[in-house]
Amino acid sequence: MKVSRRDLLIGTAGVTAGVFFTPVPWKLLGDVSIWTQNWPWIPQPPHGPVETKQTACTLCAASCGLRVRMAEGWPVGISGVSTNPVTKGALCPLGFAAHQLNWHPRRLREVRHHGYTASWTEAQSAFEKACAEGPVAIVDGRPGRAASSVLKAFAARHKTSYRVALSSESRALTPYAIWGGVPVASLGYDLESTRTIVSFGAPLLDGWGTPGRFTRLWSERAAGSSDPQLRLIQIEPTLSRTAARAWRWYAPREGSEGTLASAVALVLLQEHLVSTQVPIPQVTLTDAAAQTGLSVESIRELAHMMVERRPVLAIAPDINPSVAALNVLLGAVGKPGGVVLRNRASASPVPFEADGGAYRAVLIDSTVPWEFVPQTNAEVFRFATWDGGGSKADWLLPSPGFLEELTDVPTAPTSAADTYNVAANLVAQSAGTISPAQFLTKIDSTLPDTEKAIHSRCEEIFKTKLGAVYADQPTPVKEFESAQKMEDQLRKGAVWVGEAPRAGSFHCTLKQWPATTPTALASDWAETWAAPVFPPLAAKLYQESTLREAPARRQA
Amino acid sequence: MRRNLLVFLLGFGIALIAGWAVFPRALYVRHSQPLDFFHKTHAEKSGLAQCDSCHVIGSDGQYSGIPRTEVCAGCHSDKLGTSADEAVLVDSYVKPSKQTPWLVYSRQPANVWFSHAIHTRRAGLACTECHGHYGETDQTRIYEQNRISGYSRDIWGHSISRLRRAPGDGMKMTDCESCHRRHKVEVGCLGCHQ
Amino acid sequence: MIARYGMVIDLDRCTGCGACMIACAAENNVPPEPPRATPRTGITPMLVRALSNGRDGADRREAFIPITCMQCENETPCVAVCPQQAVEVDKSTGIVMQIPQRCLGCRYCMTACPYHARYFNWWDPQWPPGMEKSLNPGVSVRMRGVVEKCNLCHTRFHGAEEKAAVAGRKEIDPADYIPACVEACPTGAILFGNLADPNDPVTLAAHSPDSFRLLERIGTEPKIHYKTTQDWIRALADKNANHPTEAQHV
Amino acid sequence: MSETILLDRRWIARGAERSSTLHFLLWLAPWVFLLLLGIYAAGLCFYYGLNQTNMDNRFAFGMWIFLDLSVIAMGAGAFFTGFLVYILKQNDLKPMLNSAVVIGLTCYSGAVAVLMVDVGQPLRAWFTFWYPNTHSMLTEVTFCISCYLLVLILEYIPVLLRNRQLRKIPSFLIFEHQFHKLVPVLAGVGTFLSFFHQGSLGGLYGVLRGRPFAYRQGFAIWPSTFFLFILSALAVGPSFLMLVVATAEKITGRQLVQQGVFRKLGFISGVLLALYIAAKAVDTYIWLNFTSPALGFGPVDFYSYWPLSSTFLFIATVPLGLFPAILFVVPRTARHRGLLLLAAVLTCGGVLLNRFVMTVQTLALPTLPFDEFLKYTPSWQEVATFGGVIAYGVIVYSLSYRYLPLFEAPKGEDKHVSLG
Repeated sequence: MKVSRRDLLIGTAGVTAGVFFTPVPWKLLGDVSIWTQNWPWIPQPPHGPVETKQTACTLCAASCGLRVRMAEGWPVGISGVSTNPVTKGALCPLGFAAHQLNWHPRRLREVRHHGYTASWTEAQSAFEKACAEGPVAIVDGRPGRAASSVLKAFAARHKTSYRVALSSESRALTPYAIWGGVPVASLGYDLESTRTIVSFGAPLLDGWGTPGRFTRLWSERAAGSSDPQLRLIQIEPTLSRTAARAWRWYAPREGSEGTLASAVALVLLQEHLVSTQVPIPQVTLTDAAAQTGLSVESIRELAHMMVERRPVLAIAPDINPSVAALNVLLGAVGKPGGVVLRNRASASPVPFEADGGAYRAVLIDSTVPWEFVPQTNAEVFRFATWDGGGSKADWLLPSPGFLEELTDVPTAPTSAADTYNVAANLVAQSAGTISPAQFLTKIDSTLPDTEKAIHSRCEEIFKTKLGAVYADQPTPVKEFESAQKMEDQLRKGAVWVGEAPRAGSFHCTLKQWPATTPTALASDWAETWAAPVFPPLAAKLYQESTLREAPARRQA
Repeated sequence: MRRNLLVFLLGFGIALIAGWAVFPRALYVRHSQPLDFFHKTHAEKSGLAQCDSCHVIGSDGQYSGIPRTEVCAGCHSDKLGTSADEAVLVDSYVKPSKQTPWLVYSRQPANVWFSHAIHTRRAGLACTECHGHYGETDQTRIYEQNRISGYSRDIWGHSISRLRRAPGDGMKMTDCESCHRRHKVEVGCLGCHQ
Repeated sequence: MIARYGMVIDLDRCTGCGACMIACAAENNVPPEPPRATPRTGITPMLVRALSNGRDGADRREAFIPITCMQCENETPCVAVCPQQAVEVDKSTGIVMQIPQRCLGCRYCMTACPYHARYFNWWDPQWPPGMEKSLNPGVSVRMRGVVEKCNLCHTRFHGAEEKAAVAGRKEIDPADYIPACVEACPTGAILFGNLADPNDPVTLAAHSPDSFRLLERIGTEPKIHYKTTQDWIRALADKNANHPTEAQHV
Repeated sequence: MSETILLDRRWIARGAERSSTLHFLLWLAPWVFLLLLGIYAAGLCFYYGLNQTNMDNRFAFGMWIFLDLSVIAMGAGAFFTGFLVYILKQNDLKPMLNSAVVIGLTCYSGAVAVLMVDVGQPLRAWFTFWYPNTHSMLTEVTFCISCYLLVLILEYIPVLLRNRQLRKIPSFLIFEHQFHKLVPVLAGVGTFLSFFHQGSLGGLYGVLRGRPFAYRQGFAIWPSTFFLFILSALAVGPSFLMLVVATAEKITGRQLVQQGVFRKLGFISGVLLALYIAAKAVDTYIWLNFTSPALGFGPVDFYSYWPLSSTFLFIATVPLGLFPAILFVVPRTARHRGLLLLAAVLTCGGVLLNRFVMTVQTLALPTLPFDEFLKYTPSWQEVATFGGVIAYGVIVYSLSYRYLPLFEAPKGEDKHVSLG
């Protein structure tokens, strides 16, 4: 029988009708919808149980305690450690997305020489050549680490000089170090026992020092009260976050903070508001008023306010001798609630600027902030984990990423008490990365190794029998039966905190009142943050909330 | 007119056959596991009779799922027996301490949160209620994956019509819901979604 | 026990650092911004916004206000409008939840929300190569074309429940359930707890004279309260409550 | 060429005079281009997602929703004319019927198409039918619109079957003949459905208590906008129908319907428009003095922003409301064809403006005390899709006009059979 066109039509009609009595259309409809819920090009989070590890943050010198959640061997979440006596569970905002940093597009993964890919052997031979020709300087961003001792040892054995790049916070402390003849690395602020803090533009609530230390203090004793236990007086040209939250805000002209400090000192001396005797500042109130743009009355008012509730402490964001001198006048040096000398002695490091950069080569450690650009025509070997862009370095050497290397975190620059953390390598070191210490050890295998250095630090602390180790609950050092036991605790993320500094441990004497130097602009932690890049999330959120202008080079 | 009816029914029949017999086979792609594993053997020979001798629930309530290679290595640090799969396990997973890429029959999508702890400890359900008696078999099933949604066939269940299903066959949301209804446990969407 | 989870956010303690935003986004697998994103197309389940009294110079005052889903209790605007039940108020926790996998992306709920606390996924979520390894296993990644919002880190509630189940407890331990933003706040400005429990600190704080809620007159009974002793903030926030006709803009 | 002409001619109703094929193709060409452009833009949105538009989290609805609300209001002519003819037996309006159906069909199918582009997950849109939330106005809209679209398609079938070639198939002819008896029923069903979705489209915004500018009290579950939208749709439907037919007459250069039909439609439009304006006035008064102050918002919060200030309210009500209503109703002006059409244009403009205010201004206004007034400009993709829908309408209408006897009124049922 022959099939007509009509048959075909009717047959098709039959098929069409029949299909609706099969699972085909319905199942397809469902599965396609499920497909849209699990699009193959959308990344899936890792599976498997989550374990929590504790460690210390190494992204800057603040030594915050980190609680890291790990899945399938990768960090998948970060939060603070509430049992950490210094940070009390707080972190800087960037810390919460820090586990993304290792995959940042700007991550350095290969040696680069003048912008071109090079090999480690080339870099090594180049550096060896430089060492042979000498002189060479090694710049450390965070002195006092186990790794620093490796750098130091190399310097000692190869006639190269070991230098440090001081953070703005440490620089602010240098005047006291000079006047008191003590190492700047052992100085800190006893914020906990002071009752009035006068900040000359220091971003106290915005990443200054160890985040969490002051913010917690402020929220407990200052926030939201018209007559707080802790008075925060912010002196800053613009209404910064700290200024917006301060108890009082004074807005002098840009760079006139030093003058204001001297003027206030003058008032204190003239009106005998302080007992201490120091050389009279060479400034008149009218000049000061003219320079700062504040009225003479408000300068007086400020002076009176300072001595109303003592102890009082003045803090500058960067080196500012006048502010330091004001502290001396206020008796805020070497006393509780002032600038204090910590118990553990530390060597006083030589800043890089000390000898005008006449070097054949400079090796810059990965802890040195990206902003640090040596004014020298030496051959620069820069270790870094991320490429912050616009680097003048001849060699860019990729170093291990966040949580990728075993290192230790010594006391934070502004801390009042000595602390010690060990940061374990929670994730494997990325291929092709070498830390400065590893690099130098390749050249000289007789150098001490970081792990041993950490071990000896722990033994050292154990011998002093001072302070306590804070894990979930604190354990006094003397209660540990062995240094190893204590080290294991520290390696698991516990923090050692030493005794509070003794009062009167040091004092400063002023020969004459320092000349007022224009202060550097206050920098919030967006600047002090060590990595030259923001975690992509942070960059995104600050852009979308228009809360903070992330510097262009920090964009994800 | 009669001829028309016949032709129509012919087309209708073709559609039915294609839809019910051919379509289900075409929809799923079949994968075999990286190596054979026999629950029965492990239960009898090595006394791992209880499910939770390998599939454990941690003290914080987290469920281990299929044991990691470290667990297997507890016994299989060296080859036990001569089977080819034994060699595969030891040489390519235990020795280099890599995880075995098991295909999980009852894997739910990322937006589903299912707590073994709550269902076994608090509700006291038996594993077999959802997983059937696979744990007592001595064969390794083929893993069937839906070509479109990428789900394991166990989610929809093996009968394409979802009628007359064996217990534990099918792990769709409707199955969870009906069980919850049976046990009068009311949870909102967020109870099981994340 | 039926819980009613809520917050009291102390605006006097908020320094606008943004830790809550970042912790929230990291916890909830929010993707980094695509190149063409604008401040109005991003995903910010927790968003800190700046307030000011509109003056200049020494009289200028600034403050910061974290905006998240207000977890409206009464006539929850987004729930009623969703055509396919992708939004629901969770009976046992009072959390207003959103299931992106059910959502068809009509965005009606976004127009309904007076707090602008709902966000649409305008882009496919993409991370720099390898970064997907850092995603939180507890939260599924949302696909392009759906709406999402804060669900009070409900994953952490799951964790707490699981713990309770293993410990043989019926109720969760409050210490086990703390949303990421609360945990992250360096000044402890965010108080989180169960508003149904009269002795919970959050309940007490919510009833203090200093505390208020946004757009209270609309009558959605938000479970997110704010707290301040500064009059200008209060005046600004209560603008609609007090002088309905006097418009003042920041 | 000559072949195609013959082919083309064979499809045109016998005796009906139509422009040459070439002319027709030239007329279609630009519209086809516009349609293709629109399809391309929509394709971009499907492939890359809605980041192709300029909508954002704060302007979650944009130009497309405005388009949907507008075209559906314009399409109201379809059900309303059907209602007038079949239910109220206004047989002199019959010649308008087919056009009304075609317009309705294009408007509704266009709206649905755009909605599919507008949602982020079109492949999951059917969830609304599977897991409907009965409290949502949008559910009501979705159900009614899709059902009514079905009705319109059914109503279109008999018109389609009157094509010269299709008539040749006897079974079709019989089918059409039988089907015709069904049409009044369809008209009734259509009217019912339309009433609901026209209303719920208004309710869509009226229920938003989070948007005091749009929020209205009402009766039972329906806010006042529900009824206002029905009324305004009823008013604008005939006007738009009138405009389309008038345009067709202008282009084809022949009179398609008697002047009387226009006047009648105009009169209906005018009366309803007047009613609408009155209702709107009362509503606005209640809203400004009671509803919105209760939510803590006053006129200043709504009308202190240029350009969307109170002038819009005025324009929409007086020059685009009362004025055309008068033109329609007063016999002296209504007799004048030009004024009649002018009134129709104004009416459409007024309703368009009202829909614009409801959709766009609502979202532009701040709600939080520290919000700003927002601005939004559609991206070219949005505009192109918009244009595509319009082009689609023109094309469908042109084709229908050319190949189907839209205006050649059927002279008694028997005619059909004999024609075969």
